[in-house]
Amino acid sequence: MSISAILFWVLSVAALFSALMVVTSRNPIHSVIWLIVTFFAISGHYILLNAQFLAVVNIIVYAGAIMVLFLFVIMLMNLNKESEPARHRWLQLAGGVSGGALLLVLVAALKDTELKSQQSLLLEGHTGLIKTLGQELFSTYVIPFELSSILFLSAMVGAVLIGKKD
Amino acid sequence: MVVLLLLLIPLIGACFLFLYKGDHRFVAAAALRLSIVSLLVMGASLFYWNTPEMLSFTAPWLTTLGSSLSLRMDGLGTILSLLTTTAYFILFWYLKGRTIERPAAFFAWLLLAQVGMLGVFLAMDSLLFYFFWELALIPMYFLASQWGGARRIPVTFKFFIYTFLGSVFMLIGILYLQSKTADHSFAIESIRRIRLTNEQQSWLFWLFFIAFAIKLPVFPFHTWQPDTYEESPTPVTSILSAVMVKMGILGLLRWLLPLFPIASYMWGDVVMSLAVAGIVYASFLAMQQVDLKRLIAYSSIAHIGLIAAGAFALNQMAYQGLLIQLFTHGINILGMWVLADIIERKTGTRSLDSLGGIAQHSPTLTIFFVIIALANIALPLTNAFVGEFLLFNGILATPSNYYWVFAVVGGLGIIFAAVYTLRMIRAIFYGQPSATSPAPISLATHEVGALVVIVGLILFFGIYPQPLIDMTAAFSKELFDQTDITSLFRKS
Amino acid sequence: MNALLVSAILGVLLMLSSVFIKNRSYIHALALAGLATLFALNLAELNGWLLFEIDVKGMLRFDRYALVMNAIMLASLFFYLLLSGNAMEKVGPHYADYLALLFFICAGLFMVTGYASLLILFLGIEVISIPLYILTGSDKRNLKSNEAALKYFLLGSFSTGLLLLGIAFFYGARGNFTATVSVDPTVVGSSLQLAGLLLLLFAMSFKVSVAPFHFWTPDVYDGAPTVFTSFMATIVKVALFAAFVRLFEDTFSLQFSIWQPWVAGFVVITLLIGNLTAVFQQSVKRMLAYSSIAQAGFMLLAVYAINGDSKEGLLLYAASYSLATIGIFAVLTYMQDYAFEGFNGLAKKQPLVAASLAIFFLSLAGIPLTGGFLAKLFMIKAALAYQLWLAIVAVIMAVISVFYYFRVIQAMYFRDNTQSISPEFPKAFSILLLITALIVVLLGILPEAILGLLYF
Amino acid sequence: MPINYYLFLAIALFSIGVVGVLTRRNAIIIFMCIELMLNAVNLLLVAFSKMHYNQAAAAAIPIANPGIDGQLFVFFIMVVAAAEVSVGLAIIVMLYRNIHSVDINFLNRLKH
Amino acid sequence: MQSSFQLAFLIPLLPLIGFLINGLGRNWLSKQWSGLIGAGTILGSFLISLFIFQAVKAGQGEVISYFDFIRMEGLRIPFAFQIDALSSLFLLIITGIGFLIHVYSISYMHEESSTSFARYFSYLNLFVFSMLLLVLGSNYVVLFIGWEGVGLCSYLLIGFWIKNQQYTKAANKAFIMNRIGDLAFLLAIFWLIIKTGSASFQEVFDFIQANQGTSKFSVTDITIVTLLLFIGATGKSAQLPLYTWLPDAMAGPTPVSALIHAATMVTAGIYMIARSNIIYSLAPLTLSIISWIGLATAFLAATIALRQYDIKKVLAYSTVSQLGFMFLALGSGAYIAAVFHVLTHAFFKALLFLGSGSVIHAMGGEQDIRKMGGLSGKLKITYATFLIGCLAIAGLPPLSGFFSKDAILLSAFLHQPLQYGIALFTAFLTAFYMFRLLFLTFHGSFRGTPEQQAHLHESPALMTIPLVILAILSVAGGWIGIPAVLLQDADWLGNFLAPVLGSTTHEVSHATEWLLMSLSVGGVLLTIGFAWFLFRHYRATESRGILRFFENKWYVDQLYDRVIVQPIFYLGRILKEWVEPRIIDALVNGVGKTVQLAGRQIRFLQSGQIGSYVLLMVMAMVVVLLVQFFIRK
Repeated sequence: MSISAILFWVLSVAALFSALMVVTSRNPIHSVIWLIVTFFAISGHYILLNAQFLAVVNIIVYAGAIMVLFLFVIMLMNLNKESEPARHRWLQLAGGVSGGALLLVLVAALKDTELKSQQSLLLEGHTGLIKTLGQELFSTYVIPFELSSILFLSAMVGAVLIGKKD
Repeated sequence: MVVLLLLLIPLIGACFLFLYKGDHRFVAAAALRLSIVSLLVMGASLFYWNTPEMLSFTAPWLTTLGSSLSLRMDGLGTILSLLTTTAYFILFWYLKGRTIERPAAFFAWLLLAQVGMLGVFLAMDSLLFYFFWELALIPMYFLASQWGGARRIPVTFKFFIYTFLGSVFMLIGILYLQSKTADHSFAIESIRRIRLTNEQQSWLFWLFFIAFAIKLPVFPFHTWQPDTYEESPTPVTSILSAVMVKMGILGLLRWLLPLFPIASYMWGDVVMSLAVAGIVYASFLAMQQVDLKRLIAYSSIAHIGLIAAGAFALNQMAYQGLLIQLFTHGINILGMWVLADIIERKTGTRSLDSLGGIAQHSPTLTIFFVIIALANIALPLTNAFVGEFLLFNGILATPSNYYWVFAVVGGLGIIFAAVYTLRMIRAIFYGQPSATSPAPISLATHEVGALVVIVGLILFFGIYPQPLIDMTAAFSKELFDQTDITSLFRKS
Repeated sequence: MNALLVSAILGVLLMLSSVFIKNRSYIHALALAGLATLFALNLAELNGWLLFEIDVKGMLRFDRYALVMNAIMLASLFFYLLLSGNAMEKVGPHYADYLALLFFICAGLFMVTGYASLLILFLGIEVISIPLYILTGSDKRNLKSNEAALKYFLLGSFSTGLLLLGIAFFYGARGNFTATVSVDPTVVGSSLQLAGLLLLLFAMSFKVSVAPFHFWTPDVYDGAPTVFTSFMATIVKVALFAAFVRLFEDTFSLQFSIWQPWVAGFVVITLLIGNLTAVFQQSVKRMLAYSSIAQAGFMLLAVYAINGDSKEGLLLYAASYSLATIGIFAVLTYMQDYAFEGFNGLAKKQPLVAASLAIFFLSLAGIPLTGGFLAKLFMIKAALAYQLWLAIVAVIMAVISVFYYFRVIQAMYFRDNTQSISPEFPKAFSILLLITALIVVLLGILPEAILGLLYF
Repeated sequence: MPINYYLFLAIALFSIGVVGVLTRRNAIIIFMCIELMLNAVNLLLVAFSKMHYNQAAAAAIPIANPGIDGQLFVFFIMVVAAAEVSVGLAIIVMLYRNIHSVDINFLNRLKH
Repeated sequence: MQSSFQLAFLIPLLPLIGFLINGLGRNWLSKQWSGLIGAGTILGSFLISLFIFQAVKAGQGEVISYFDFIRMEGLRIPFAFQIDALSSLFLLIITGIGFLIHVYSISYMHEESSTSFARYFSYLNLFVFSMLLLVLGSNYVVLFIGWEGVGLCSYLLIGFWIKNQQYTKAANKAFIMNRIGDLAFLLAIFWLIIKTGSASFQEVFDFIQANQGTSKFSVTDITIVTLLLFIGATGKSAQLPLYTWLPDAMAGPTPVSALIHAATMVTAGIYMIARSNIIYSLAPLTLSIISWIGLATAFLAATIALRQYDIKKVLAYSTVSQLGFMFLALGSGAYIAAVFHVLTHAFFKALLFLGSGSVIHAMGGEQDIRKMGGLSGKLKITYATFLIGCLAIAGLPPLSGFFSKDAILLSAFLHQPLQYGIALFTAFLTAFYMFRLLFLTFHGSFRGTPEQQAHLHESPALMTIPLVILAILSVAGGWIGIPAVLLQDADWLGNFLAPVLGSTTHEVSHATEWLLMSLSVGGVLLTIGFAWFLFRHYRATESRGILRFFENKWYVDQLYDRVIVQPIFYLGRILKEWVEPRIIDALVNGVGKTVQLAGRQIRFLQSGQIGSYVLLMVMAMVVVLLVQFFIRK
């Protein structure tokens, strides 16, 4: 087993475990923490997949900015205890079963799918480099890039509109 | 051109009246004048403007869909337009002195309904036909629901939704036919050119038939009708019953039979069974009614059953009788409703139990009633006789193995009609005057006038029906050629 | 392209306008003028005149259909602003912000009608959704509005997840995000693409409130401020339908036989649930929410039957359905409460408003000589090319819709007002409403006015 | 590693997110689960990006920067997610101000 | 065309004009004028009929066409009159007796108000018009028009006293029972039109004679048509099973009973079958059915008449019975005998009815013979004429009834001896109940109230003159058809009608004829004696056994009520209360209700909970994916 394979398995198990913990933790704070762990694990995968820039952005934006925001809101609302009453037993069961069924169906459906390349060759190519990405982003993807500014504008207006006390 | 004029006169009148909020006298007089103008135009189209160019009109409309504003007055259209204009004239004359709440709207809706009905009678484009079909329905719904009786809202809604349900099936049929035409057109000529398999004819037949069966109504699709007739204001009922019902028959004659002759033959037994069963069934119920309007309503179902059976007799005699009956039934039933309205308004009741003895002090009304009621049961020398005579004759000649069953069971209707009609006359007019009608019922001049016109038409066409036959002979011949089963089977 | 960029600029302008302009009617006028400009620019583009020559690098593609659809949406929006501008003021103090968000949404609408890459579709949907979450919750003190906003947000984000998973599968199969048909044999039959197709189908169904992904619709439409419900239920929905059609017409045309039965199934379920549930509602607003689901079922026939009829029908549907619904909601904003009884006897007090409303409801029910009828006619005709039974189900459901639409007509015309209060409508509003109604009728009589744009 | 593994991993993460949405009552947690779903998609996209790169490299298809689309898409997803989070949390906070709870079971004024 | 035939259109037209004048001017005309117009127009018709009769006697009949009633492809029904021996004879009967009854009515109805007096005469005129149309029509359709017209007038006249709901009920019954027959008649006409393409007598008969037995007109066709026509006739001519309306029809004014329910309308059935004799001659099965039905009716009605106490009811049942005799004749193929009996019966039955009217008039409206008795003293003319009538109907020579009844009995004898026996017995019964009536009414002692006794008086001249004229006719009317056995070449009627009805030559020895005649005359005389013995002095007796059965009219009315009327009524009730609202309408409403119910249930899917929404969505997704990937593959 190569080092990359070991890393893959470790990261995968970590991601899955921490994701499960996000879902099962009673305490919201714990959920946030576990989610951050998940993001780190995913970032690890990004690095394995040669997407260095994304790995970094993921940690900065997601694990850093976004999750801190979550944490902040939870703290603000004083939800840092195991306050959430459990859902109805059968509803939980139905939810779990449905989610599981979705997983099974998708996995079963795509199990034999014809992938264009079976193996992911690690640490090869320069796709994930910031330079390549930047060049592409500001040439081919300049239109979506500009359009996403509308998204931010509206999100900004919206957040102010909603958050403002009047 | 004249066909367009027939539609435009009431349309303009309706628009004018919708905008005009005036007093009753003016509105009623204006409506009456409009109806006279319509009648005159109709008369002119019979005698002076009867060239093919004058009697048809085509203009492009909805061209992307393959439709056009195509109107033509053939024999069927003529007799029905004549009925419509005559019935409106009689009704408006009768209503002249009547106080109605919001008269402008009332007459405007009625005129709008006239546009719709005339459109149905004249349209030669299936989509246009459907448009007018619904256009006639909406005003009737508003009329019945706004000016009707206590249970009007649920009852007329049932009427509306039932009829609407039927018509959407027809719409599917129309769309299907259009998709099969060579030039993707809704025009009747294009549709006629389609060669349909027997199976296609079969299900298209039912799509169309349900629409017409509900409109007519044919047993067992009739349950909206007595309630609606009862709850609608009687002038509206009279139009519903005298003119609007004819839309269904027109549908049978112009669209169903010629387009799907083989299916009409295949399903003829089923339909005729329903029709004659309806005659007996409705007659039984008519015998049991105590409400005058309900009684007339059920009697109308029985008459319609006969007409429907005649349509599926698939021979020229029946068609000819049916075409005459279109006019005569309209006039007679209109007379019945006018009389029912007079009785209800002047005595305050329409229950047979509380009426009685009117003949004692109001002989004129009695005479009108007896003549019109007897015309309604097709006594010889009244106008309905010839129609029913030919109809029954045609039913006995129907190309079905059960022709004699249909003729005999349908014929029972003749007997039952006498039973309930005489019962009605006896309950209302004979015996000692009841508490509700102690005083003589006086008729205003315009009321007598309207009734005299009706009676005049009854007797004239009862003694000399030939004009009606001549008017429709060509159409019945053409229809028979299109639906002649023996030649159809020989061809295929 | 013209309209897309300018609407974004207009959004910014309006966002800033509240700082400089204190009088709301000026802001309103500015918005209307902006809309008129957009409309003019869109028409100009229809005639081949572009404001900016931009290399879109295959991200956008404004074809004739998209531009006509945009024109219809802009016209609807114009009437919307005219009729409902007043009601927007009542929602909260941020009048200019609401308008700014509307224009941002507009940009999103143009993105989804003219996308050529799934990325733009995704961005467009988000540009539409995020401001809508906010507008839904804009009545901040109203718990229903809050609740609707959160529901909409959570469910909307969930569906975004589905959309993205679908796009990811799609990418896995194809290697790019171009929304065109791929004839590569390894792509056509791949189960990755199939899974992506289905997930996209679910996500788009969610956005246009097609059952069984419609659950957010009644609650959100009901809870949102009426004036914004009107916008969401009409223009937004129409644009998303255009996107839906474009996605399945272009990108997945080779898988037609796979997805068509599913769409048929969705049509049936949507029509059933929408119509049947609407029958039993006590509030006109909620009834309209369900009716919009039912109408979505009809519009979905355009996806089902991707053909000339269905596309023309969708245009007519867009115009007639939007105008009628906007008109009804505009009247609703004047009502005390949304119960059916509130409409009792309206015909006697406000004949113009009642007549207009009657026309709107008749159009929604698909009664001939209204735009709604022709729209339904096209849809049924389109469906009839494939399945008779689907057409029959559709028309039966149209009949059922009469059950609830006519309740309002019955209340207005056939019942008497038992309450002392009756809503007051400004004269200008009544006349404007009537004009809208006449346009709806005109659409039913001369649909060429709109369909002609497609061909000339 | 086989790309299939990444596929299954992403689906698994996605499903866990779905299960979270289904089983939790706290609106913030639900939102976090949705973020988890988005991240699963991101992972999948990156994996596919790698796959397409490999394929292009193996087949020597002359495309500039093969597989870069996927990574850029991830970038846009992050952008959108950030915007969504700002609005979403604003809505949750607004709700909390009004009902002092973020329990979605209490959101049942709108039904039937 | 015979010049006098050109006036033929006036024959029905005059009564029609009378009807219109009396009908429209009823509020303005005095009684004198009404009566004058009513009777005068009939007199005019009678005179023209005489002219025409003369012309027919001189030469052949003719068909005069006026206009086309129905003209379409494949069918032409002209409005045309056929003038020949049969119709001209009937014209005379109708207008002649009609005129007498009109005259009689002027006096009889004098107590009515002038409006209802005019109404009465307008109805009578309309009746005569219809009856004339019936016999003049040259095709079945015109015949049918008159046929229905007389039904209508009968309805109007039976219910003439509209205040009395019992009377109007009887009127309804008459009309409806007639309609039952009419339906069969109509079906027969349709059958003929479909098979032969025409409804004109001449064309139909020619066609059938040419094509009988072929596929164009098979034996079955003939049987069906003749049977249907006969059913039509049973309605109008009050035969089994449709006879019960006629006794009830006595609710009308007595002259009406005389005119309609004795002399004219009820003979329409006979006329029609006689007119169609060419078809009937080809249908032996139908003829035998007709003869048996006629005989059964004659016997049944005679037995009922034995125990009736209403003077008009007795006469009514006697009418039914005599009509039965006529049908027996028809069924035996003796059309001339039947028509002969129509003629003589018209005389003596009109006489009897008018006489009874005179009695009722004198008794102040009393019709129960148990309350009469001994009237012969006060009502001399009435008594004398009534006696002549009774003798005539009993069939004593040389009165008219003898000859016609003898002809019928003879034909029955030749046809089927068993029928002859029953017919002879029925003839004895006739004599018995008629003389019972006579004795109870005019003999014995008066049994009414003192006021009635004081009021007793002979009727005025306007009433008695018609009685006398009819009495003379009843005596002499039979002399136009004296059989050869009595007087050679005296059968003028037979010769006259032969072109239409065919000549009847009997292959029977004179000795047999003499035997038969003496048998019947002797039997009748014995019966009269027996009646004299029994009813000279009336004693009230309780009917027992079979007599009670007769008194209650064989319970036929009750039977019809139980078997037909009540079931129809209850079926109607069930349909109205049950089938219509609970089945048909419930099905229709059920659809609406189902929609509502479904709406009510489905809306609970919308639980308001985000969790359940997502759950449902995920489940839907799983299902779709599952089906797509693992089932549809």
